[in-house]
Amino acid sequence: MILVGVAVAILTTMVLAVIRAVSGPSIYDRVLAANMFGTKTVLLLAVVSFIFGRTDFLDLALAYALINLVGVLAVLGFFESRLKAERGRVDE
Amino acid sequence: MSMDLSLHLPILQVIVPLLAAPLVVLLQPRNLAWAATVAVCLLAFAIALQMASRVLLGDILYYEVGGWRAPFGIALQVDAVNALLLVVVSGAASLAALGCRESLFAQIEPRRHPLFFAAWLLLLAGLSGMLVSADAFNIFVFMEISSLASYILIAGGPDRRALLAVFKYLVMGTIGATFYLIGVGLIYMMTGTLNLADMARLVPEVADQRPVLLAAGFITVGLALKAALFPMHVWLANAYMHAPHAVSVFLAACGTKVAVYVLLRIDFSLFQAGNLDHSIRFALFLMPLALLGILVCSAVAMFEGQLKRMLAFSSVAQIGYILLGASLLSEAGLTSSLLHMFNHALAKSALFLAAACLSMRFMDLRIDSLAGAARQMPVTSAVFVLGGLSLIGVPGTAGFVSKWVLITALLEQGEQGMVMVAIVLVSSLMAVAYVWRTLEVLYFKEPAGELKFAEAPPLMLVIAGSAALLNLVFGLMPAVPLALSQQAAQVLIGGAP
Amino acid sequence: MVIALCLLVPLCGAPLIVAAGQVSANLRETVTLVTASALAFLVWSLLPEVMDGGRPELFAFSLIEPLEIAFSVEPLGMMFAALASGLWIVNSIYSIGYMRGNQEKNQTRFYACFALSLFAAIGIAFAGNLLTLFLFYEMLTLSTYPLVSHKGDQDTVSSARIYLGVLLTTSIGLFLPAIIWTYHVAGTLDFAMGGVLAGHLDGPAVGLLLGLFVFGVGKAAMMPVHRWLPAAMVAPTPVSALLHAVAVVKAGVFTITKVIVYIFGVEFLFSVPESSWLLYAASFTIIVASLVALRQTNIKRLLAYSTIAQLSYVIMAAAILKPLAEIGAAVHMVAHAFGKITLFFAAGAIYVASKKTELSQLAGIGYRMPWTMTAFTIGALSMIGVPPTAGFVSKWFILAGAFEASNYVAIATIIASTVLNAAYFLPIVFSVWFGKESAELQQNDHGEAPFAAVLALCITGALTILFFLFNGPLIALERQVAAGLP
Amino acid sequence: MNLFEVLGHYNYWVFSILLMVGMYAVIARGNLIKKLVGLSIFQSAVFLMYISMDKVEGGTAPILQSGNPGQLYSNPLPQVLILTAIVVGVATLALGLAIVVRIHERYGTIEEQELLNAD
Amino acid sequence: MTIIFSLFLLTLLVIIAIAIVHTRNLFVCIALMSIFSLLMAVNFFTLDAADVALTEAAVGAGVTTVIFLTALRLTARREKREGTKASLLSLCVLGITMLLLIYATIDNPTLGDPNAPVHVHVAPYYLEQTYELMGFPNVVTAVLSSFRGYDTLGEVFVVFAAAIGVLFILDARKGTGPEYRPEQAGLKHHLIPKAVGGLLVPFVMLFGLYVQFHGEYGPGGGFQAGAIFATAVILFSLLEGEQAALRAVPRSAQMALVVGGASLYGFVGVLCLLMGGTFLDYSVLMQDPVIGRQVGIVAIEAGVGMAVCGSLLSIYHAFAARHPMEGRDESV
Repeated sequence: MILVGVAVAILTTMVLAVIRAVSGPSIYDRVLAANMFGTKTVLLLAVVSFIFGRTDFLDLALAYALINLVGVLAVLGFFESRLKAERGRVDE
Repeated sequence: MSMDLSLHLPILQVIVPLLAAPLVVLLQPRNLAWAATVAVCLLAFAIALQMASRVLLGDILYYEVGGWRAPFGIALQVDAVNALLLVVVSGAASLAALGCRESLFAQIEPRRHPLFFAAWLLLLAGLSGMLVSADAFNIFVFMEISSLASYILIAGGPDRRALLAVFKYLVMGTIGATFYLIGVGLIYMMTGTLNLADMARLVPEVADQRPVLLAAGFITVGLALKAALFPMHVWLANAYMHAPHAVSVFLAACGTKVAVYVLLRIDFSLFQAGNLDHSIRFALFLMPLALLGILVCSAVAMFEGQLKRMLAFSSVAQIGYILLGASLLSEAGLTSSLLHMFNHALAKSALFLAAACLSMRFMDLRIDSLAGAARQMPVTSAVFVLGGLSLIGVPGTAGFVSKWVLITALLEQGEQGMVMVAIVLVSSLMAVAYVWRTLEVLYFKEPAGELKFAEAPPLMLVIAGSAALLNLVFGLMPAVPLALSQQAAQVLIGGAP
Repeated sequence: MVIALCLLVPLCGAPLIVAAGQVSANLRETVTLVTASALAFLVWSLLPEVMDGGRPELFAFSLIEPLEIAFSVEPLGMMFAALASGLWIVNSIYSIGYMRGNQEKNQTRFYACFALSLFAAIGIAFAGNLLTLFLFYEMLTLSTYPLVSHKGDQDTVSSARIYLGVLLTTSIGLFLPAIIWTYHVAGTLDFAMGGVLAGHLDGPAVGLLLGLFVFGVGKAAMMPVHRWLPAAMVAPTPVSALLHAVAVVKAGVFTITKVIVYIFGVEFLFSVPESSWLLYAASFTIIVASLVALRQTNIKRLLAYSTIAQLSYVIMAAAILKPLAEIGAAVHMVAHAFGKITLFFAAGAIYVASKKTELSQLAGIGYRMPWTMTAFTIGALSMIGVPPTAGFVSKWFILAGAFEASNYVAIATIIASTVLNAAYFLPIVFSVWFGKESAELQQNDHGEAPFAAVLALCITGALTILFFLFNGPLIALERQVAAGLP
Repeated sequence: MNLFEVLGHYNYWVFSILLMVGMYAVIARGNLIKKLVGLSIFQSAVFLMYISMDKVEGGTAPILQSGNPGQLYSNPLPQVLILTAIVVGVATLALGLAIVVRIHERYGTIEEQELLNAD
Repeated sequence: MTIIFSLFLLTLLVIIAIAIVHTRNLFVCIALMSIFSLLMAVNFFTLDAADVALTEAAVGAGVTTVIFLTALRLTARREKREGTKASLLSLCVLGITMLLLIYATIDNPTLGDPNAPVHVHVAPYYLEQTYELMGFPNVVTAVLSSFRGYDTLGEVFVVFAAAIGVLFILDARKGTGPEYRPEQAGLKHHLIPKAVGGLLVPFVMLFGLYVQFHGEYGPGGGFQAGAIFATAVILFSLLEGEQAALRAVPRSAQMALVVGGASLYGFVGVLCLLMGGTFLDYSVLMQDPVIGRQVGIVAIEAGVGMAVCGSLLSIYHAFAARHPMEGRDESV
């Protein structure tokens, strides 16, 4: 039962993250929300595996965590190159 | 190690080109990739001929991949309905690869050859895979292989507009394939199986349920999109126009027909057998669109200034003929439909091969700029004449035979049929107009400058010439394709998948 | 066997002419003449057998059961083939003179297409069924297009387009549906004595089908599908001769006669009153075309309208549906061919020699070109139907047929049109011989056309007269068609 | 029809909605990347439909557990199909993006209207 | 239970989807897409589709996002305003279609109904026979690689086609244009990413191997492993820059992976055929059919993994190593 409670809590925070991601206003808000959403997903996955009694699926959560990291890094890399490109344009 | 390869023909038809594709990627020197591709295409052609000859004798080739019996595994089946099209597909691949050698070398940088030819083989494998498969989902997988491969091939076109054309094609093609996937999913939901024969057995029990009706709708619309049925043809004209010439030859001969095949096979075996109303709905959906397509696209072709676009619009009109025959739901109608797939492939490949030959000497394939080309390229022009005659349906050419069968089938329909015969004749007249317009420019218009005799390279000429002659051969001796089409029509009407 | 050769000779002649044309003009023309002679020899060698009632057949191959490409020689076709192949020789001789005299370009294409159109004409003549006939009919249209548009300038091309457009549209839009309809009701397309439609069709449908055939065969130039014929006047004169006398329009009326005799069957048509409109339509065309001809000022246009009228003679004769009239229809094809080819040759000769094209310029020309104008006069008389010319023979038969049928419309038409013919030909003949050359024309000093041209027109002029005297074999041949009619 | 039966179709409703949302982006949006995104959503909707049918109430993922002989398992087949379909979707997307990149390079824009005006 | 989760997650899904279509900032659009994918994956997970969830997460949320971002770098960031008339019309049409669809799905079997046709016809055979025939418990892997191994072969070739297609279209095989060489590519000058990320790369790879070889027993298999492995290399390239990544896994090696993987799969199939079975009938590979199947499945899963990894990498590099000014038309 406690697991269900936890699940509901996580779901609630997910909703909050989605609200932030959708409403913005700045891009950084959204990126942060996306990242946070990824984290919540990992948690939710773990909880759900316990609820369903399939703890052998916990490694899935691991995969999600890893992928989330790569996603964030890719976003950062994108900004980095954007920034450079814009700076480069100013220099010219 | 004693084994009988003839037992494995259906799978070989698919995996020979499929598995050759990655190997071709490794072949760097420029002629090698091409030569390997041609060899593989010819091998596939030989396999298709072998199977067609066995089907003609009444065999049905059945194959269970992985040794799992249907419906648990994936089954392949070659019968009269697909045997002829397999010959068309592999034949078109060989013809186009052989007959457009110089054109390909001129349009695709040698560095990109291995990738290009790998995609070529994938297209052949994908289309063959769709044809031999007796599993609804497996058809989707191979549909995607063929679609991706054709996107790649078309994107190889030199003009930047090729990119726009291919993007449009990609979007519409994906929507079409996804619709098909939805339809298959809905049927699977109601029957629990993916094997076509098994589905055909189970669908009648649930035929009146809404998901099945919905599935019929999704599958028909999805495949009609893939088949470029009017008015879902908007992707086709520019795609054929801007594709490399060799690709136009290949796709025009068989690209959309495979989708038509899937449509007919699924519709006749799954829906019409189980639901009486369905056949009426099917006919009511297809017939007006087919007729409109015939008229509108022929008319557009009459006023089209670009040679290849004109031919592309004519292709859409021809798809109309094919589906008009099918929408009659009679044996004669289906015979004409299947036969026309074969005959139109002959005519269009000859015409596009001629266009490829013309492109070797004329930078610009606008019809107006080809003035007097017949003096410079008499053989090419003769090929164009023969292909054009076949497209019009002049007696003695292949195009006539299928049109005649179609008209006979239409006349069986009584008064309504008479009107459709009139439409077919009017559109033939339009075909005369657009073919003639080109011929007149080729033969009788004074060229801007002095033109010397300068034909296309010999290999291209020989292949284009033989494609044109095939139109005559099958116009005068249509017995074999006709027999296969009749068998196929019986199979389809019989409802057996 | 001979049939196959008859088809192969002109078909192979075309590429040979092209090949020879690469070498020299003389060789090319030799090849043309040899081909023409060989063809004529082969065709005429069939004549005895057909005269004896034989029907040589050639089965080429079957397209779709029961459609086949097959050939069969019967009297009408025999006559048409003999006429076309014989006149080809004369026409070739004439062409050599005309084309060289005019220094035309693209002569090789001209001769090659000529051979092809003869191939098509022979195919039409020997066709054993409607499908084969249709195939060669279309081939004839296509192979004559390059000839009509020979000059290649803007006017010519647009006129040639009218030619092609009318012929193709009518054949595909009307003729082909008629064939399909026939096949649908009769189940066969073979030509058979007595027709194939009897018992399968009745009432207005017969009239409608007949209409599809008559107007579908645009080459027969029934009004209102005659527009192509005046338009085709832009062609060089040998081509006009081909169109008017040798092959094209003859193919049209031949097809209609053949359809009436072998598809509908004369007896069957006779029993269906709805089909009688054809006679009236033909009469209408005869009268109107003659009236239009009366107003023409250009020689070739006048001849074109005269042809339209004469063609409808054939159709009207066939539509009288009496044995004598059927013979008259066949004979008129030949008679008109001789007369009209002479007239065209003469018109062409005048053009080559003096570049004159208008009637008004012809005054007094008879003394400059006596041979040409003599032949012209013979041709004109034949058109009117004055003995001793070929035209008289055929008109006689038609008139006899009309009396036999007590068909007063036909009789009146023949009489009226004869008067009209006389009204537009006699003034020309008169002014040619007795008119006075205007002053400005006198400076244009010229004599006869090149020898080859004059030779050709003399031959045809002589033939026009000879036919009056020696028409027995032809009539005997055509009696076979009429045999057994009521 | 009780509440659970109605809610039991919720997945299919969402499937319909997503399908049309994706389609809307493809049809009505002029930006080519946006179109591809729409296509992606469109395909995801189908994945959802397939996966929704594999569920068995009380079942678990079809990885057999040796300890529980009576355990119900969900249907593995739609999962296999969707595994394939996901990969197909990504492949199409990658190809589409490559084309969009080339279009941007050769036209300087990826807005449909501007592209149409360009040629 | 499942329904509750579904209600929650699917509603979020719809909201996100609408937001994705609504936003004009393409970058935001991609960020939301990754949320969309994650949500989808969780949904799949709650619907008992663990393997699909893993794939969706790895491929959908991971690799797709990265590829989208690299493509975005080469194109535009914002969507421009477009005409509203057409969109309004299509909105109406699509709305009506949607209602029709919803109406039509009323006959669908209820979610989780064990008596639905899908659960009683073919599926039970797989569930009952897999252990006996294959000797391992993951039915999804069994169906994927053996019962419907032919589909999977096709799928590998779809990925192959995508790889050669991207290379062909971007023509990146030999690096024709100016190679993208910004001086400070990568994030290695930022301390935290470098420390954390660098540490993670080997672990991600290890995890990929685990997913590859544990696929018969738990969720995973060639696809997921290939995607995760590719993710690891992409991570490396994000940290150390394109050049370093291309040095580590050169283009030729990527191509070799693609070609090798696809060929390996085909080779196994043909081998079965040559040894007397039908195509892809692994049971003939060994004396014992069960062992034979296991060997065959391990081999083809390896092929799948190689091909997917190689393809995703070559696609990624084709985009990422491209200079934004490369291949421009002079006219533009």
